[in-house]
Amino acid sequence: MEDIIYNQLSYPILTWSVFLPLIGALVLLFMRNAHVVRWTALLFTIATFIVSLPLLNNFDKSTHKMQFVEIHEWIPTWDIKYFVGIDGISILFLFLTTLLSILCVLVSWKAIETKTKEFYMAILTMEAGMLGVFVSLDFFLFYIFWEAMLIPMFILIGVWGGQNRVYASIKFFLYTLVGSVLMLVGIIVLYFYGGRTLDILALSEIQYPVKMQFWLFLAFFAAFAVKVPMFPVHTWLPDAHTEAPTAGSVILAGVLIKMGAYGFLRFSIPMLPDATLIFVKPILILSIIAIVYGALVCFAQKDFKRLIAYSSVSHMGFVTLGLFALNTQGVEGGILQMLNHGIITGAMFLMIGIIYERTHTRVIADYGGFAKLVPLYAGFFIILTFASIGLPGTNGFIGEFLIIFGAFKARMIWGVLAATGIILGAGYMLWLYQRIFFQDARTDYEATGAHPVSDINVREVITILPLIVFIFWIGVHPDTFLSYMHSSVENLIKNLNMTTSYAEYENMLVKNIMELF
Amino acid sequence: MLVPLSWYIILSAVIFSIGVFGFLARRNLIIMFISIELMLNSVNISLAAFSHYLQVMRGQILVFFVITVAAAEAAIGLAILIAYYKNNPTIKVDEINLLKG
Amino acid sequence: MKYALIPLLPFIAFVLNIVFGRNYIKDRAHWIAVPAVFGSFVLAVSAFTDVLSGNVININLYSWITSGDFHVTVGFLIDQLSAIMLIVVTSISTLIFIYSIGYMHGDGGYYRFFAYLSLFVFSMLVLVMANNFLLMYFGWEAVGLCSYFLIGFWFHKKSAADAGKKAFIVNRFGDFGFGLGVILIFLTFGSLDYMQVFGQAGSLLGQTIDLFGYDVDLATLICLLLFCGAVGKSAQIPLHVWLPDAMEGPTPVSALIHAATMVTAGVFMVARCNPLFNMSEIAMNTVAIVGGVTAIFAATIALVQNDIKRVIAYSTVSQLGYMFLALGVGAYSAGIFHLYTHAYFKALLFLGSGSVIHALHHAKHDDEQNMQKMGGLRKHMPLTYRVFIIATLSITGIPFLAGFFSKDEILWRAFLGGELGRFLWLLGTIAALLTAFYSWRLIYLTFHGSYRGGEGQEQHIHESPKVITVPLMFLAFGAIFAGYVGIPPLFVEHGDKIGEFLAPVLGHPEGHGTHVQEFFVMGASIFVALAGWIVAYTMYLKKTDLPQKIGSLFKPIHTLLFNKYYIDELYSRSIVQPVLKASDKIILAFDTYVIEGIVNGLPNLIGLFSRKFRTVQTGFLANYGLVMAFGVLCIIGYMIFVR
Amino acid sequence: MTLPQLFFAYFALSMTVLSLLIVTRKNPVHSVIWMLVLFIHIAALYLFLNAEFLAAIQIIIYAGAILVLFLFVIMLLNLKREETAQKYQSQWPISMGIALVFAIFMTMIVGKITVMPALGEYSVEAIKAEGSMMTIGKVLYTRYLLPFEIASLVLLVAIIGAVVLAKQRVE
Repeated sequence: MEDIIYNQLSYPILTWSVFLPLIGALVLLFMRNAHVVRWTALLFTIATFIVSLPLLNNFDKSTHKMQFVEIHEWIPTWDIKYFVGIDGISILFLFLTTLLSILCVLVSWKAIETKTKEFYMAILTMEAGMLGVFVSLDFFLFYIFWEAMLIPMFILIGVWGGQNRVYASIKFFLYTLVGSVLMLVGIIVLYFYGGRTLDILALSEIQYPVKMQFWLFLAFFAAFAVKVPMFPVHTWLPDAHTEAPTAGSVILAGVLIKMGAYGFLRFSIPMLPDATLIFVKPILILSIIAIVYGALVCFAQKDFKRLIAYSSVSHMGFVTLGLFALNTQGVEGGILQMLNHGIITGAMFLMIGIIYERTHTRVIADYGGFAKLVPLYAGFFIILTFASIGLPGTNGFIGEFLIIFGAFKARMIWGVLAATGIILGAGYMLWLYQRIFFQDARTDYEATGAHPVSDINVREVITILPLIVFIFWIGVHPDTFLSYMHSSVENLIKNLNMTTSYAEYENMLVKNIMELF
Repeated sequence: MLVPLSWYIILSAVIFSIGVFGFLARRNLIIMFISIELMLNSVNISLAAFSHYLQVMRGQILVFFVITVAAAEAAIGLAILIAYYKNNPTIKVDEINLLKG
Repeated sequence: MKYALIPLLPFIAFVLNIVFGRNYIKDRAHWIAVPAVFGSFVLAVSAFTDVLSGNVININLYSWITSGDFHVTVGFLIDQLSAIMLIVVTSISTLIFIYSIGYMHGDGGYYRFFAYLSLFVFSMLVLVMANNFLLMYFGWEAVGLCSYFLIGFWFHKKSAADAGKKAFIVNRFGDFGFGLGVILIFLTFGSLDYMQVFGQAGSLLGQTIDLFGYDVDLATLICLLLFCGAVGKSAQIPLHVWLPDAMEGPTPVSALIHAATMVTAGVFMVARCNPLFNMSEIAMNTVAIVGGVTAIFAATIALVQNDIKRVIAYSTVSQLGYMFLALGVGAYSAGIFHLYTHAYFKALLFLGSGSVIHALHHAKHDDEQNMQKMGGLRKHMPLTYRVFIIATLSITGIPFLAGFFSKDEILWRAFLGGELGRFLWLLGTIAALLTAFYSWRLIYLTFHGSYRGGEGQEQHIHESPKVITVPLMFLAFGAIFAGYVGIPPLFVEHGDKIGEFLAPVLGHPEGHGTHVQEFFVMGASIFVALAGWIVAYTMYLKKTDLPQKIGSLFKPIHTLLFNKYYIDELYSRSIVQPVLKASDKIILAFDTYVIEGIVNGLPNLIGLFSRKFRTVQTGFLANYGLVMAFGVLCIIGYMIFVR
Repeated sequence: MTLPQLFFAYFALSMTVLSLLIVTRKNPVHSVIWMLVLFIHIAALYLFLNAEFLAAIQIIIYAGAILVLFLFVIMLLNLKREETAQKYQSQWPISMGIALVFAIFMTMIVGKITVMPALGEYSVEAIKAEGSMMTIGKVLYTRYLLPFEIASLVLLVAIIGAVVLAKQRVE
C-alpha cells in the first residue's frame, strides 16, 4: 500500500466534496417554497464545485500514485475500509460532474414546476453518487455508490419524464442492474482470491491466473459495456434520453455514460491485464461497429433527442476504441474524449431543453428556419455542432485525433475504419443543423407567432457559456488537461507489459472459447 | 417381544393409506378433516411402537406434539369451514375453487 | 513575433463582428474587417521583403498537444513559398473585402458576412503559415468550415444550405485521407514539424509498409493519402462535385474562396510536401494524370453551361487541373506561378460576373445568372466589359499577359517530362483550346449581340458603383503584369525570377529541351488560343444559329456535358441514397426489431410460460392433494428402488 | 399363536375395518361415532405399548375434545341437503390407486429395515419403576422444553385464529 499519498489539505477534501451534495439534499428536505429550494440547490452545487477546486492546483502531476487519500476502518470483519483517493484519470471527471450539476440546476429553473423539491434532491444525491464512484478505492464503497447512482436517475426519468417514461426508466434500471449484478459476482471472486480484501489497489497488484481473468473480465465487461452503451446493449440509451427531463439527460449523457469507460480504466485493464489483451480485438470490433452503426442510425432519426443519443453511442464507440488501443495516445485520447463528450453532449442536451421549453416538440420535422427566429441560439448551436463533428480548434478534434492516432498506431485497419466515423458524423450533424435552422421557417411559428419563440435569455446563456469556454479552451490549449493524465496513463500502460503481439493474444481468445464448449 | 415392531408399522401404514384415500376421494369437507385426523393417529401409533421397542421416550413426546398440532389444525380448519359456509352454503370440495389461479 | 499578427488581425475582426455585430456594428462591419485584412497585407509585404533578403522565419508560439511521444506545437514558418502565398491571399482578400462593401450593401446579414470572411482569411493564413502538418490540418478544416458558412450564407434558400453541407462533407472525404496521411507521417518520422520531416524525407526510399496484408511502398502511401486531401480541397476529379454547387454563395465568396485562395490550398500543400512527393514516382504520376484529366474534363463541361458563374467555376477546376499537372511533372515552381497568376485573373472574372449579376439584380431580372437571358451589356457596362476582356485574354494565354507566361511554363515543363509528360502536354493544349472557346463564348453571350432579357429591364442596367469597379481595376492590373515575374529565359536571361525565388523550397525542375522545342510549344499554345477565339467568334457573333444546329447534331453529347456527366446523380445514387436507405430500412429495423425484440421479447416469453403454468392451479383441494400424494409416492419409490 | 399376537391381530383387523367404515359412511355423524370407537381401540393399543399416559391423553383429548368439536360443527351446519349428493369425488379411483400403492410401498420398506439403532436406556422396567407419567414429565421438561413452548404457541395461534374467524360471523 505504499503508492498512496495521504491528504495534506486542511480539510478532508474528497469526503467533503462527495457528501456535501448529500447534506444539501437533506437540507432541502425541510423546505417548502419552490423558489427557496431552487436557490439552495444552486448554492450547494456551487459550494461542491468550490470545495473541490483546491484539488486542481495542489495535484501533483508527476506521480501516478493516488492522492488526497483518506482511509478509515469501516467494517473490520471483512476488511472493508472507507478508502477514498484520486489520480490523474479520475480528477477531471470530478469537475465535469460538479460543473454539469450546477448547469442542470440552472437549466431546470423553469422547466420543472411539479415536485421541484424532490427533483433537486434527486439531482443532489445523483451528484453525490457519481462523485463517490470516481473517488472510491474500495470495491464495497464503489459498488454502493455505483448502485446509489441508479435510483435517483430512475426517479428522474420515471417521475419527470416524457410520455412512456415508465418503460424507459424500467429498461434503463434493469439493463444496468443486470450488468452490475454480474460485476458483484466478479468482486466477490476477487475478494476471496485476492486474500480477503476489497481494497482496489491491493487487488490490482496480484497476478491472477489467465483462465480466471478471462471470466472476471467477462463479468466486469457485462457491467461496464452496458453503461458505456457498447454496440449490442445500447438500446436503453435512446429511450432513457428521449424520456428523461433536460437535467436528467444532461447528467445521463454527461457523466453516467463515463462510468462504464472509467470502470474499464480503473478495474478491467489494471487488474486483468492478460484478459484485456485477449479481449482487445472483439472490443475494438464492437467499438468500430458502434461508431459506424451509431452514425448510420442517426440519419434515420425523426426525434431530435434520440438523434443526439445515438450520436453519443457513436462518440462512446470512439472512446472504447481509444481505451483499448492500449497505447498512451489512444488511452489519453479516450479519457479526453470522455471529458469532451460530457461537455459537448451535455451542452447539446441543455440546448435541446431550452428550445423544448419554447416549442414543446422534439420532432425535427416541426422545426425549420430557426436561424432567423433565434439567431443567438443558432450561433451557440453551430459551435456545438462543429465541436461534435470534431472540427480542429474545438475539443472534439483533439480527442478524436488522438484516438484515431492511437488506433492507427496499434493496427492500421482500426484507425482507418474509425476515421470513417468522422465523415458520417459530419453528415448527420450538418443535416440536422440544416433541417432545424436553415430551411424556410414553418408558418405557424413565424407568421401567427402562436408560439412566441423568444431567443435565448440571460439565464440560459449563463448555463451554456462555461461549456463553450471549455470547448475552445481544450481545443486551443489541451495540455492543461492532458498534463494531468500523463503519469497515470504511463503507469497503466507500463504494467500491462504487452509482451507478445496482438495475433498471439487473439488465438488465446479462440483457445479459451474452444475450451468453453 | 412376541409382536414384532414391523406389524405395528404395517398397521399404521394401512390406516394411513385409508386416511389418504379418505382425504383424496371424499367430497364432504368434514370427512376430509376426519381422514386427516385418522392419518395423524396412524402416525401416533407407529411413534408409540417405535418408542416402546427402542426403549427411548422420544416417540411418546412426539405423539404429544402431534396431538397438539392435530387439535390446532382441526380447530382452524373447522373455523374456516364455518366462515366459508356463511356466504356459500356448500361444503362440497369440488365447488369451492375460490383460489383458482 | 510581429508576423504572428498576420493571422491574428482578421481573427480579432471576426470576434468583434460576430460578438457585437447584431446590435451594435450592423452595417459598419467593413470598418473593422477591411483595415484588419489590409493590416495583414502590409505585414505580409514586409514579411515578403524579409524573406527576399534571405532570412526564413520559423517560430514556435506554444506547445499544442503533448501525449506520450506525440508532440505538436503551434508555430509559424514563413519561407519563400508561404511568403508568396501570403501576398496572394492578403492582396486578393483586401480587394474582395472592398468589393463586397458595394456588393453586399443592404443585405440583412452584412456583419455576419464580413465576420465569416475575416474568419476565412484567418484560417487560410494559418494554413499557409503553419510550420507543422497538424496546424495545417487545423487551417485546412477551418477553411472548410468558413466555406460552409459562406456558401450557405443565404441559408433561407434550401439550395444554398444544401450546397454548403455538400461542400463540407465532400471536403471531409478529402480530409479523411489527409488526416490518415498526417498520422502515417508522424509514425514514420516521429514528428510532424516540416523541417524534421522534409529533412529525413530521403530515408523514405524503398521503405514498405504492410497495408491489409500486402506490402505497399511507404512513400507512395503517404503521398497518395496527402493528395487525397488535396483532391478534396481543390476539387479535382473524384471530389469536384461541390465546387459548381458552391456558386450558391455570394459572388465575392466565389471569387475569394473558390477561385483564389481556398481551392489552391491543395496545390500549396502538394508543393509544400515536394520532398515527399519526389520520393515516389507513382504518386507524382497520379498527381499529373489527375490534374491533366481534370483540366480537360472540366473544360468540356464548361462548354455548354448557361449559368455564368458555373462556367467560371468549371474553368477554375480546369485551371487547378493545370496546376496539379505542373506539380505532377515536377515543375513545382511553375505550378505555384500559375496559382499566383490564376488567382488574379480568376478573381477578376468572378468579380466581373458579380458586377454583371449585381447590375441585373437591380433590374429586377429574375434569372440574373443565366447567360442566355443576357446580351448586349457592352453598351451599359463599358468598364466591366473592358476588364472582362483583359481577364479573358489573360486566361486564354494570349502572349504578354499573365496567363500566357504561367500556362506556357506548365505546358513546356509537361512537354519535357518524358512520354507521359508528352501525352499530358497534348491534353493540356486541347484543354487550352476549350478554355479559349468557352471564355470567349461567355464574353459574346453576355456582352455582345442584342439583349435577350425581359423587355422593360434593359434601361435599368447601368455600370456598378465605384466601390465595385475600383477593385476590378486593381485586379486587371494584376492580371496583366503578374506574369512579368516569371518570363521564360528564352526572352529575358534571368526572367524566371519567381522560379529562382522559390528554388530553395521547391528545387529546380529537371529536364531542359532545345530552344526549338520551346518555340514549338509556345507557338502551339498561341495557335490554340487564337483558334478557340475564332471558333467562338464565328459561332456566337456571326452565325448565331450555329450553336443550336451543332447542339442538336450532337444531341446526346450535349445533354451528357450539360448534366455534368451525371456525376452528381451517380454519387447520390451510389453513396448518399444507400446510406440513407440503409440507415432507414436495415439499421433502424435492426435496432428496433432485433435488439428491442430480444430485450422486450424475453419478458413476453416468460409471461407466456407463466400463463401456461397458471392453469395448473385449479383451485380444487383434491387436485392439490393428489399432486402432493403423487409427489410423496415418487420420492418413496425412488428411495426404495433406486437407492 | 400366542395370546398377545392374538390380541394384536384382533386390534389390527378391527382398526382397519373401523377406518374403512369412517371413510366410507355417507352420514358424517356415523363417521364420527366410528371414529370414537377407533380411538378407544388405539388407546388400548397404547396400553400394549406400555404408554398408559398416552392412552389416557388419547381418550381425553382426541375422543373427548376433537371429536366433540367435529360433532359440534356437524350439528351446526345442517347437512341435510348434502346427504343426497354423490359421496365420492369424480376421480376417486385414482386416489384409491394411490392409497394402495402407498400401503404396498410402506410394507416393502418395513421389509428393508435391517439395522436397528442402539436401544435407549428407558427399558420397560425403568418406566414401570417410576411410572410412565413421571418419566414423560421428566423428559418433556428437560430435553424437550423448547418444542413444548413452541407447541403452546401453536395452540395459542390456533385459538386466536378460531376466534377471529368465528367473530367475523357475528356482524
